[in-house]
Amino acid sequence: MTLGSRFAPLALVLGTVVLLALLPHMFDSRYALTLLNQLGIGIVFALSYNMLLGQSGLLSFGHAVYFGLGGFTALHALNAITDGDLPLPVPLLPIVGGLMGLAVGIILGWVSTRRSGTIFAMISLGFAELVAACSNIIRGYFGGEEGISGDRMSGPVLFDLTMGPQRDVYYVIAAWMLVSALLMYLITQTPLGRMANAVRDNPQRVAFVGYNPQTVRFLMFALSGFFAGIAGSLFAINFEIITAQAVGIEYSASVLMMAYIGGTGYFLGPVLGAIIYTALSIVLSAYTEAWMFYLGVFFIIVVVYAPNGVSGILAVHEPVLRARLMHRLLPAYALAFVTGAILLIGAVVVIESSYHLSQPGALTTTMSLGGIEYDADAWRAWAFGLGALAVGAFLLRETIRSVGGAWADVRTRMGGEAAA
Amino acid sequence: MSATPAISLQDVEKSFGSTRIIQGATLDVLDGERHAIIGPNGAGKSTLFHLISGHLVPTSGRIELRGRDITGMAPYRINRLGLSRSFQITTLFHRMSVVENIRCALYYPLGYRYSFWRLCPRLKDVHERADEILERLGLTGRRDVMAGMLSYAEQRALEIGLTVAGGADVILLDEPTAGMSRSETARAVDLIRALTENKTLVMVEHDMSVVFELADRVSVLLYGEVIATGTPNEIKSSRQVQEAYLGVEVA
Amino acid sequence: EPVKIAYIDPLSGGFANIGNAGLAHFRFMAEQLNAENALPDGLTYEIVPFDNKINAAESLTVLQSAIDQGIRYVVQGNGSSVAHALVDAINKYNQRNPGEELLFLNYAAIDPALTNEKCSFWHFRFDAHVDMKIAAMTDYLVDRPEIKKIYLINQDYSFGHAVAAAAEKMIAEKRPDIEIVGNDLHPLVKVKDFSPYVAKIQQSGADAVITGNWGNDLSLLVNAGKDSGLDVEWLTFYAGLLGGVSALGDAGVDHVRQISEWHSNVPNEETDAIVTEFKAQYPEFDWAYYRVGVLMDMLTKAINEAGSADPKAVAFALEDMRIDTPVGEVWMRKDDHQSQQKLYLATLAKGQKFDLENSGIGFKTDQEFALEDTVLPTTCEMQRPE
Amino acid sequence: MEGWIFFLFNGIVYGLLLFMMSSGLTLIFSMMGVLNFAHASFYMLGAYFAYQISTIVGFWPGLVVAPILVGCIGALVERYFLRTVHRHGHVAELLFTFGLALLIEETVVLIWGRNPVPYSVPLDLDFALFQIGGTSYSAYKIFMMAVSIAMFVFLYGIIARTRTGQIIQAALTHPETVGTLGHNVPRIFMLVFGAGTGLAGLAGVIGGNAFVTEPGMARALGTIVFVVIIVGGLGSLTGAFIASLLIGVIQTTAVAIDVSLTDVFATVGVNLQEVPLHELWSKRISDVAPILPYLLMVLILVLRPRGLLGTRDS
Amino acid sequence: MLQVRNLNAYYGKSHVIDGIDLDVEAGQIVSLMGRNGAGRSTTIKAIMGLVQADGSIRFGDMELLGLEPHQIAHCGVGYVPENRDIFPSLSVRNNLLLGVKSGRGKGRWSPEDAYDLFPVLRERADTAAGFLSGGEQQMLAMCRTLMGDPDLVMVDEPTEGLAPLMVAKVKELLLEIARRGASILLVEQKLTIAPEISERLYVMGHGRIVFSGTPAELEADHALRREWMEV
Ligand SMILES: Nc1ncnc2c1ncn2[C@@H]1O[C@H](COP(=O)(O)OP(=O)(O)OP(=O)(O)O)[C@@H](O)[C@H]1O
Ligand SMILES: Nc1ncnc2c1ncn2[C@@H]1O[C@H](COP(=O)(O)OP(=O)(O)OP(=O)(O)O)[C@@H](O)[C@H]1O
Ligand SMILES: CC(C)C[C@H](N)C(=O)O
Ligand SMILES: [Mg+2]
Ligand SMILES: [Mg+2]
Repeated sequence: MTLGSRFAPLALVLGTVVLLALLPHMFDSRYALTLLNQLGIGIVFALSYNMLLGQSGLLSFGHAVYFGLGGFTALHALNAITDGDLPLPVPLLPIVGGLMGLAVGIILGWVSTRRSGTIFAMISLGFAELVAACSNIIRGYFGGEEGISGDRMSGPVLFDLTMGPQRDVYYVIAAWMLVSALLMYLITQTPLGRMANAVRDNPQRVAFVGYNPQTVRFLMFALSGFFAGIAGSLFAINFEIITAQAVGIEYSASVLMMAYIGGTGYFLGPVLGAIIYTALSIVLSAYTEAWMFYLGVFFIIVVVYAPNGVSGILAVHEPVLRARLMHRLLPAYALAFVTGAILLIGAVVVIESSYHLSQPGALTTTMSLGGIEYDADAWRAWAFGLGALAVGAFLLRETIRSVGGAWADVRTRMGGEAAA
Repeated sequence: MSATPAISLQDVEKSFGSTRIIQGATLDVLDGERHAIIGPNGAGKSTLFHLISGHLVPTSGRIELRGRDITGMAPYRINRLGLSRSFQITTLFHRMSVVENIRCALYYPLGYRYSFWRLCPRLKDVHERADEILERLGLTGRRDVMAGMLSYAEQRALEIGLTVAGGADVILLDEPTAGMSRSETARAVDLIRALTENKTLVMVEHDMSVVFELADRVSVLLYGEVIATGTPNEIKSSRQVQEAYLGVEVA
Repeated sequence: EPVKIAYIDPLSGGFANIGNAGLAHFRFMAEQLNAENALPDGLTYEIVPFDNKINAAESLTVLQSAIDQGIRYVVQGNGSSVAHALVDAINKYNQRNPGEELLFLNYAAIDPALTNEKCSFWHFRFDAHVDMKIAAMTDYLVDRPEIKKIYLINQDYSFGHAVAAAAEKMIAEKRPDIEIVGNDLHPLVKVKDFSPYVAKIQQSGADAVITGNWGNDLSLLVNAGKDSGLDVEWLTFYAGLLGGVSALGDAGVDHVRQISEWHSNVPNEETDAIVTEFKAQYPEFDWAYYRVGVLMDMLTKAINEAGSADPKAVAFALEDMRIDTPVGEVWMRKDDHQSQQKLYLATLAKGQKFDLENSGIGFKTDQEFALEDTVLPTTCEMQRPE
Repeated sequence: MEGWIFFLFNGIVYGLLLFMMSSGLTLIFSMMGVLNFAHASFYMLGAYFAYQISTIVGFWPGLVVAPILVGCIGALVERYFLRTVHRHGHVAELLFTFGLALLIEETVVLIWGRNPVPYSVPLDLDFALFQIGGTSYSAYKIFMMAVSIAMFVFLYGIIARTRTGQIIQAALTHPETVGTLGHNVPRIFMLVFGAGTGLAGLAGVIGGNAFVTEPGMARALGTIVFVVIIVGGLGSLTGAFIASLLIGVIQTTAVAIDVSLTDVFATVGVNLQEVPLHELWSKRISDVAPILPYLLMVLILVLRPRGLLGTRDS
Repeated sequence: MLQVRNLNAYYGKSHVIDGIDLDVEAGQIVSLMGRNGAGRSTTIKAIMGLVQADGSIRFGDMELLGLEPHQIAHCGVGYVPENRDIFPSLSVRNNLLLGVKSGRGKGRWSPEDAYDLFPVLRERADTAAGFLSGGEQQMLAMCRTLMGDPDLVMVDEPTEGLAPLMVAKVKELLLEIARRGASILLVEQKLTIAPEISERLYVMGHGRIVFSGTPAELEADHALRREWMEV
């Protein structure tokens, strides 16, 4: 091992630490901090989910159960701190939530990891629905529709973090995110992590290299519950409230979408996915009512055309970059980008206009888009939107073909080099 | 050779529903020998392997590994007692590299078990063993290729590699040369011979040249019964075997 | 310089229609007041909608972005659960950020706790709470001796619980002869088929059903009742809420009553004008939240009195404010920030002056309750800033 | 006694409705192995189409046309998307239908807005047919039950009695080989998906006016249809039918039982007020009725993963 | 009957079959031999429409190139794949029945014929085919294709993994198929039965035809066999 490669990971970690420390200074609006905090939570949650889907081949529809229960436990602990019953600094709460996630992971995992494949997926769905339904019944723990809330400015103060300002919360989340991500990465590098991959690929064979596939699945499941619990606790600290929705199917679905959009095949894929998903759902929903529509379209495009997620798309470019052939792709990409933008503009005009018209509460048919005011009911807007849509779609088809051509070219060049 | 047989089957029976596939098979595989099982298609050879390796549970009878009762034990526990098998249809970890495939077979035997606190890149012994095995398999050049991308013969070789890597001293191979060409078969025979030095080997094989080249003893399975066991030459000359299996002409 | 008001309610998902209806009310009022130059110093109102997907936690997320945009006023109504979360968060925020306080004006979340044990200086409620409404409803029952058996069915959350508890208590006080033949709580918006519940009601022989259900939970329930030939009187809170009447259809006529602070067929020319004008501007909706008008008027008055739009000063100005509205006086009680006002019990009927959702069906007053008769004591121990 | 018959009957009514809503899902799942998360969305589309048609030409034409339209949309979805996604495996397929559900809901909002539309039961069927125990049953409800049973018979015909079912089952594992035997697999897949979504549409036409037609109706139908096919057994139509009835009866009966475990134990002198989770034990059965289907599903999956009558493990 | 001209076939971008010509006359048994990876399987897959190809494939008076596999099957071409591909979850009987093409009358083969030839299939008729042993699966795969009554049967490695006695039975079956009037294109590597039953042989190497002639001519050409067939 050369010195460089030995210290590369360390440098990466240090770089991340510095970046994380600087971020709140670069973006210091309250809104940016809110967003960053949620990104951090999403990243831990998505990474923990990928321990199941990407690494162990377990498709779970109920991952929010561990997230949510971790969060509830953290909040109850927080209230105990407030009441003076628990002498724990608030920044350490995720340990409590993580342990709860672990415990529930152990109990439910013990039952569900005896199966894999579709049956496992269905059991996870069943547990998710069950826990969600129970949240209505065990009100003492879940607090009913109101949920449980608490005050994070209590208990012993750690490192000057009073936990009042958003920024304190940001540092806590960033630290936990870094530690959890690191730990989860290291787990992939352990014998258990490797065997989880093996179980994903071929459980039958695993039994003949000495492992009980159920045990491997079970351990991964429990550990992933632990990290989901940490994510849930961070959520609890950030919002100081948690409701039954946090154990519900929609949170489970969103973590699935995060992981899948980012790509389950690479460790950092879910990180990317969490960023994209959180940004789309928070930023977009602030600007447009149609955000779910866009999210749905985006998700479908990824599933249909990029089954390895965004990180999969990036990864196919790695060899191209290394072969210094990227410049051969860029012109075609630029073209596709331009035509794609035309298509997008057309689509946005059409979608926003029809939303505007179909929504009750719209005062007039006048609306503004990107600072331009226009009448959503006039033929001109529609002609423009549909026109751009059609032209964009047509051109995009052509440019995609040229992207294909550029790729073919790059491939033959790379093939030539590999042979040489 | 020691007195206790490596594997001993006593009156093993296996039925699927009402059909009895294995009907009272009794067989001793001696320690350190290379033992081939032949028999017509559907005689139950693969089923017998499944029974020994724990993949299936016998309906009745007793199976021993070095004198220890392993009837009905889970596959991974049997494996930990030192028995390893290959599959008639290749079963690798397709999405992992060749070397990682081999390493997977090493973690448990080298004592790392379900560890999630030790980092693989630091496990020197695993790395050395894996590289050594790749060398012997002739796959060093394909070390970092994904297993799913290997050619058929290479996959078969890796299949054998996965089977022996863990250091089990009883090896079961199910048709190791199926689908290989003559020259590949010859290479595979050499490989198997080298890899199973000082070990007990049981294999199912249709290719008689392989059987007669490799095996110390041969058993013939017919309708789920072991009808004969003997040296290759004894088997070759047995009338019963000829009729039942080899047909008129002997390969 | 606009006075921005964050409207935090569901604008997507299953409750979007109700959220949008409320939004339309606020926008309508803001425009009217801006046109009248009702605010001092050239100030104007701007309503900024935020979608909380009716989730308490989500509400806090959007509250954050509202704060980021410099918004200091929050209005919300759909769901007492959300209201609890907002009160909590705003209390904490105001404590941590003195000088940047937020004010929460609640137009529909009517869990009594919000102006009793959970009361807050930063929260004002402009709708009568559950106990007040049930008190009126039970007063009405005193004059209906033929009702002997009552069934309670409610949504399983704080508001539904409050309805059930208040009904049980007050019926026992005012009509001890009435037997409560059932008390069901069902999960919020999850039940698709109410016929089992209806069957239970039927088996119990109830004469009337008291329910706080709203949205689909109400229309599905009443419809299932109609399908099974259930012949009872429905005493409700929200039959007039958007989507209700058209889903109820004729099933509701003469069978469904509602207790509320106002309805469109309360005779008054001034409000008739608003109803007509509103309908002209928002054909999809009907002017139903009288209290939104009251809220905006009181806020305007308070800003004028305080001489600035600073929430703290405005809050002090709101305390103990009395204001004359077309149908009578509304008083914001200082002790608990609970508005005190008239209430109406009304029945769905055909051939009224104003109908709802273009269905030809509208409300007809059964009984009117004067302000003095609706006042209830409070347990609030208000903590005021200096 | 009469009470029980009454609840049993109500349970069967509810069960048949459940089956009606889940039958298309069963068809697609048992034949193609695709768990169609967008099933409820096709159900919603059926209701909206029927509403739109009924405003022009009345209910009865819509009963025929709307399901066909929905089926065509389903077939197109299969042809142009699902088929591509199929290559990436089951997870991708599942996720695709999941995204599709999002998209359909938003599209419905885009066209019809967020408020319920006034889609109501046809007058020809809007009368009480008979009474049991004081409750009357409308002709429309009986019509729904009849349709549900007809669906069962129809599906039983296709799945169990025709070669189509087997071709598809074979094509699940070896599509190419089935093709080389002379069967046009893609077309069959398209037809089956179309038929399944068409059935969902039909359920929507019939259920949309019995309940409420609004953009949230798909989400409200939710996962209960999955519970039905899982409890019934993956790939078993009869299983799904029995499971629907079972769930219907359990849920309806549970609503009628106002007893809690605490009450039960109290009668034998054991006090559960103080034990852990006392909240749980003191809930009346009627309050926990909504979770019973899920409890049943988890129990079934754990004890008998193939479901009641399932033939396949996954 | 089958005329292949200048056939090229591709897996994605890799060019696997490089302009081959090949003929099978009616009623003939023709074999395609060669080393591992020579491209034999790909050739018959291309004829069956399973891989991307160009050139010309005429069958009778039909051009097969560009048709879908199921259309090609309806033209009378049968295919038994290398890895057998029986349908594991269906019973043996249903596997056979799926071979029957819709809209065709009774052909030369019925399930009864299959059961008579291989009695074990009758015994296992109601077992799920996935439980059959390797050899049994091979028999089933061949019989299944015959149910469709093809005029040309293309068989990929039918003797692979079979016990000697079984090999003899397969040989019998192939001869019987020819006797009933269908032609056969047999792919084999190890020269187990091909030289004995074929009228003509092709040898492939690196995606090209390197030899074509009678078994006797092949027998005589030692150099060729050493270079292209590793005997
Ligand atoms: N699960 C099962 N259910 C029913 N029958 C089975 C099952 N598994 C195997 N069989 C039957 O048992 C018999 C023996 O099968 P096995 O695979 O052991 O044969 P084999 O000797 O390995 O043959 P081959 O050489 O062809 O691989 C076959 O007839 C097969 O059909
Ligand atoms: N799916 C595939 N994708 C890419 N290349 C393939 C694929 N299948 C086969 N090939 C390649 O095509 C070439 C010809 O393969 P083919 O299967 O036709 O050979 P074959 O003569 O039948 O040999 P055998 O069956 O003994 O392996 C080989 O080099 C092989 O690696
Ligand atoms: C808008 C209303 C239906 C809200 C309800 N009154 C509640 O307090 O939850
Ligand atoms: Mg075998
Ligand atoms: Mg081949």
